[in-house]
Amino acid sequence: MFLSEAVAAGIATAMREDGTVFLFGEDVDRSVLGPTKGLVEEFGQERVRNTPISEQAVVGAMIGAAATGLRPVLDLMFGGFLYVAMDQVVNQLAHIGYMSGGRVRLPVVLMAGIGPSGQAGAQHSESPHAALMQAAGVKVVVPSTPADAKGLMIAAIRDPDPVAYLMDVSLAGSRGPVDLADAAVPLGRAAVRREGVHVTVAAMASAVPASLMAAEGLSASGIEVEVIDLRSLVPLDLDTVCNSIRKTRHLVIAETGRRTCGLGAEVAARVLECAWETLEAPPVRVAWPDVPVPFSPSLEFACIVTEGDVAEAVTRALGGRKPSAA
Amino acid sequence: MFLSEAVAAGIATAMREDGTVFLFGEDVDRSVLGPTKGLVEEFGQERVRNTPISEQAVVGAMIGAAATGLRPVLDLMFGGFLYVAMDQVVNQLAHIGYMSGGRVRLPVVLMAGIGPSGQAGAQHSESPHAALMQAAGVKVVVPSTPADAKGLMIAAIRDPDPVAYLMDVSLAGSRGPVDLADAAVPLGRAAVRREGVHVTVAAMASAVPASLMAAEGLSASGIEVEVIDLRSLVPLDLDTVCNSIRKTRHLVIAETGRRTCGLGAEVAARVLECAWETLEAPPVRVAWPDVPVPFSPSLEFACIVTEGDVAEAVTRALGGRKPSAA
Amino acid sequence: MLELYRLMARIREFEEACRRIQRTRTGPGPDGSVSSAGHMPGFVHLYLGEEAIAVGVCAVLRPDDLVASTHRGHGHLIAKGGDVEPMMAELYGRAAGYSKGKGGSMHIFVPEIGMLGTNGIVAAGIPHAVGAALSCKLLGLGRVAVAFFGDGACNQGVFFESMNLAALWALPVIFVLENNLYSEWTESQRLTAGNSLAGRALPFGIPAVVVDGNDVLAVRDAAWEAVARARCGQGPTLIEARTYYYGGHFEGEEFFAGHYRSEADVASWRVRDPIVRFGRTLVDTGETSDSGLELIRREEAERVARAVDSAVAADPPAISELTTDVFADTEPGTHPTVTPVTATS
Amino acid sequence: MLELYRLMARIREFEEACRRIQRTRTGPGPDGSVSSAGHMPGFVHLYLGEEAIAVGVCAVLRPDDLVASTHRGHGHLIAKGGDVEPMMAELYGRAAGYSKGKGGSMHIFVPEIGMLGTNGIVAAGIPHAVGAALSCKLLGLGRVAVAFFGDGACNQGVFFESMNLAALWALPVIFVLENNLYSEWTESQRLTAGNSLAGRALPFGIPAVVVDGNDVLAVRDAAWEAVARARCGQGPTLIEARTYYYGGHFEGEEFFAGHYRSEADVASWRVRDPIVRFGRTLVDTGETSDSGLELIRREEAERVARAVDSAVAADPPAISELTTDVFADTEPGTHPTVTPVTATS
Ligand SMILES: Cc1ncc(C[n+]2csc(CCOP(=O)(O)OP(=O)(O)O)c2C)c(N)n1
Ligand SMILES: Cc1ncc(C[n+]2csc(CCOP(=O)(O)OP(=O)(O)O)c2C)c(N)n1
Ligand SMILES: [Mg+2]
Ligand SMILES: [Mg+2]
Repeated sequence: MFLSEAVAAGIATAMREDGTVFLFGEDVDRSVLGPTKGLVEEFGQERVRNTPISEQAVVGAMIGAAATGLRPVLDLMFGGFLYVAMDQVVNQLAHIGYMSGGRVRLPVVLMAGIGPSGQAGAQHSESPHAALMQAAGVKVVVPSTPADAKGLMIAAIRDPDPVAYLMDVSLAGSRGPVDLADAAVPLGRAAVRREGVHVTVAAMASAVPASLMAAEGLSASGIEVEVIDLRSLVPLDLDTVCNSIRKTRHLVIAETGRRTCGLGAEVAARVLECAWETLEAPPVRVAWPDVPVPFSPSLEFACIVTEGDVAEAVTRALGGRKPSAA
Repeated sequence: MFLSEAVAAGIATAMREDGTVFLFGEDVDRSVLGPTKGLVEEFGQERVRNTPISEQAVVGAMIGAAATGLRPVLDLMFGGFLYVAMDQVVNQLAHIGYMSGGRVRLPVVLMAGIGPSGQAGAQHSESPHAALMQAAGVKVVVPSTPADAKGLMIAAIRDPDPVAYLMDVSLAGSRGPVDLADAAVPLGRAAVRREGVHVTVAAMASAVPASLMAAEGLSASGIEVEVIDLRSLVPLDLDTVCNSIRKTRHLVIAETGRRTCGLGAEVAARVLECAWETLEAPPVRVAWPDVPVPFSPSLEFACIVTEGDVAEAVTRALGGRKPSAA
Repeated sequence: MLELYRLMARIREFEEACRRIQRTRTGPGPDGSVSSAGHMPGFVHLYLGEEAIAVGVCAVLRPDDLVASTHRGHGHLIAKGGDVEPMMAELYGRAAGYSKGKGGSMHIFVPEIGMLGTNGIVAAGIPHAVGAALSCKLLGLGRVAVAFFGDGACNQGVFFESMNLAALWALPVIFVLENNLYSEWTESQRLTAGNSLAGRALPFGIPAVVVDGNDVLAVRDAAWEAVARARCGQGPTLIEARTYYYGGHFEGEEFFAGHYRSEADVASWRVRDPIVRFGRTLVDTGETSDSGLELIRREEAERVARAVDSAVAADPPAISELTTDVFADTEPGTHPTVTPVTATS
Repeated sequence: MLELYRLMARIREFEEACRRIQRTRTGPGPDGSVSSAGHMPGFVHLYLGEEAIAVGVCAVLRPDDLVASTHRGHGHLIAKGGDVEPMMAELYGRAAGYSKGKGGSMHIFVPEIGMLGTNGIVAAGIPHAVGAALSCKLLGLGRVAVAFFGDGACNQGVFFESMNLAALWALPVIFVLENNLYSEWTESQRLTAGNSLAGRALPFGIPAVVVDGNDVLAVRDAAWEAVARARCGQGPTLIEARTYYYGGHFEGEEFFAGHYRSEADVASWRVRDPIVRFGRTLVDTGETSDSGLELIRREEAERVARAVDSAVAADPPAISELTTDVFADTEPGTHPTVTPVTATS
């Protein structure tokens, strides 16, 4: 199944099991990026509703709806459009749970496509995951496989709190097996995608397959990379990362977003707080440089996180040295 | 001079020297938080303009104005209100310089008050500095003294690029001497506020005076803390921090904002990248926990960064040990 | 009818109490501790003079109807059935407050009375009411939702987006515009183009009426029609209620704002005081007597005084509350993720 | 007059060229490299069928007047005096492009012709035009600004905020609403309350007119009046131009969108093609002959073909360009801050 289809399968599962789940968004019936395609045919225009181009009011409406019995899922299409509604996302959706002293819980899922999708230009290539991590009050998930895409969506919709569900647009057309049994993948757990002993690579989204490819390549030269798919950024499963470091003693973080104040900075800082003695070298961040994503294919390619970037970072993490047997 | 008056003095300097500088904002004539008070008397309602409560259109208008010959300064009042205009700030203001291949430069200053101002509640206590650091394309300054408040404002208005000028509301009423000679304080340079040999504390905004007080207290027990006022977050003066660490070999970062993906994470990650061998212990972050700022005075006090928090962090950075003579 | 008077009196007494307390304000101790009555923290936006709007509108609502409020929300809370004790406790930042002391005046949410929240961001609550109306419609609950907001909020884009959405989907929502002529310290006419705020609803096909916001019965009647339309599926209505706030934008503002309105203006509105006027009507129609009104006022003053006393005596939240309630299921920092690790070799 | 025809023809040829190239699309190599004509990267929103609007409006603008555009911006660029060579180079992501290849179709800014920018965020350019008009007014430049935007953009809050600001300050700005009936793949009437988009200007006191957007002279005349008002300080005007896009929302969308409009609809609009119509007028009034028109079409087709050839042959930006232009004075990563440090003891 394609990853984007798996997203839709997850939504369908949740809509079948719970009549209060409704889907909203611009062109959500035809689905520009694919993740809601086909749902209108099964659930009709009442439950799958196209919205006007009014991101602020629509996110705001999700809040009022969630406070009064709906479990709305809103597809914002591209992650950059989230900024249009940022007040409703941060000051309202994220904070109401806390500001109300726990009286109000808002089960809203905000979907957005992140990262470049083949030269769409800066505004259609943003990844607001770090801004969401900063907000406090929104869970953030980023699947990298079709199986997770479905399972995390089911968990996100069932969750009592706001969840930002970010789909790496460059993975929308990737394929993989999907659990037909409609099981949720619990939020807050990373997945070890490949075992290794020399370096841990903690990655998100399309940086996961890039890291796996890099690991394959490095394996030939005797470097065994452990690849962790973080997949849940809030809550962040630091235990899995730290367990891995206990073995590898080296860390690379690979992120599909800008470097400054990003996921990489946070993981590096947290790991140091709990595993300083363990690390033999400083954590290495692989991320976009601090630029809006450029349009030109060669610049876009230079900007994003590729297999080569991860391989180079692993080598840097090992200090250029071949690893000794760990 | 009060810090808020020094801000106004900096704006006045720039308005006197350059007739294309205009000031905008809600109630900017009377100034809710103080930093634009008195300017309408000197410059009149044409150059000091009250705006409607329309943050999106007003930030957008600053962009169009700056692209065509004005140097607008916009006071957004509280930092949390910036989220209302986040699309215009990130997708437009920050990115147009790059997206245009350098054809367009936007000399806009966005002012906002940050941090709690005495139980104003979460939405009036935000500090969006980390989100702005993430955006790529906005410089970010945060004065902690009246002298810097004036000098950085002059530099910000003269700068060819967008600058977010953040005033810690809890410092608005603090006093200090101010340079009467209208000199700019250049962007991108940190200031060593106190010399010390055992631990470096890199701080921003009201965490600077908190750190200085902590340093005084610790000095009595033989711990000499070097306190650096980062004051310019973009560009970030890492050299000054690293030079200090070369001496102290221990780092604490004190930030007036939420911990996750914040300034502290970034400084920690960058310092490790360039000074891994130098550090004897992991960097310690002092920041708000990942919560919206609570209202109740005792909780608000527990949330913010205080002298005690910094002192405790310094002790933690030193591993509980008394320092040996460095 | 007496109940309307009582609610207006309760709001008035509540707000006057806040005003008195704030004027004797001493501020919290250096560690944020507060004890005496003079320690109400933060700042408050009072509803003094606008009482007829909230009370008139809520008079025609059912308990399970929904309301989204603003930074000036005490009146909406009380009119919708809020209890002054947890309200006052919240204003004092106490654990017994509606938000456990975490929210404060601008962040109070009371699902059990249909209060979707007061709100510190101008206009941000408007779409919340629209969304609540959407649930009412989609779940077939027969409830309606009300968005209260000010004249200043009418320049926020989300207000227009919300009207479009509500009209498009024919949602059971009533937009109640409390036009008190000011946006903070600036006369709204200096900020607002066109000559009718109510008229901003018309391009969306939303009917709009203007009422005297200091006449509780006029407000109630307008709201009754709007609610009736909403309940039978005819969609939204906008009500512009013209009024004035005696207290200005926030209590204690004089020091910051200077003089931005004339005494004469304030006085001219005092003459039209909604409570005095309605009291006179009640007496004139034989509904009650002057002393009957007096009794109500005294009862409400005592109710508020008790709320102040109990708020002053109440405990602040435990410091451990700092990090709870961000999520339903977990506390930040207690996710199963922060076990310290040490080297194995 | 012939110049109007020529500009419409240039836009048509430019967009048809993009369409052809995208249809033979092969995509960049694995490292982002592109070489042949079939490699135009990204996706483009074509202005096919709407040419009369940009050309009619820009016909009455001076070179130093300002324009804010949209995601569907090629027409605005050409009509305002943009050169098809750096445009096409930008669409190919070449260093010679208007944005050095960093922007792409939706991010083109040409200060020297008054182009404030195409824009990938719906409605975001509208306040940029308002701000430009503000500078024109405050600096006393006698210039005017135009905001182009679509019917879908009329549901964005910032559109209303912008109208309020423009009317309040009587700014020299013209709001040009290109109503092509669709917001992406949804008919806008399914998303839009009320029965007139132009009517949304009225509550702000902004005069609004509706014109046939496929009649270049009607558009020009409406724009002439609006610009005259703006230039003499009478403030903003809104022009709703009714039109249709032949190509749909973006080129290559069929695979994703399926069938969302009827062939009959498209055909009915083709009959009103703005270029054919205006050509007929020019011939009927003796302004030129069929062969005169034909010549213009051929010249413009050749101009565009040359632009394609030179774009295909042009160099991509150097990889070192990745991190330049974020700020005027410095490159990220080259701030004087990243000297590695080593231990001193
Ligand atoms: C987005 C945002 N911008 C600015 C403010 C600051 N502010 C608080 S109340 C207010 C005026 C609101 O005026 P109005 O809507 O008429 O309500 P009123 O205070 O008159 O009841 C402003 C500008 C805010 N809270 N939120
Ligand atoms: C804020 C935002 N939301 C959504 C989109 C996706 N989007 C791109 S164009 C478009 C439709 C715009 O319709 P309209 O304004 O009528 O312009 P048209 O494409 O018809 O010319 C949408 C929804 C976007 N680019 N920006
Ligand atoms: Mg008002
Ligand atoms: Mg359209």
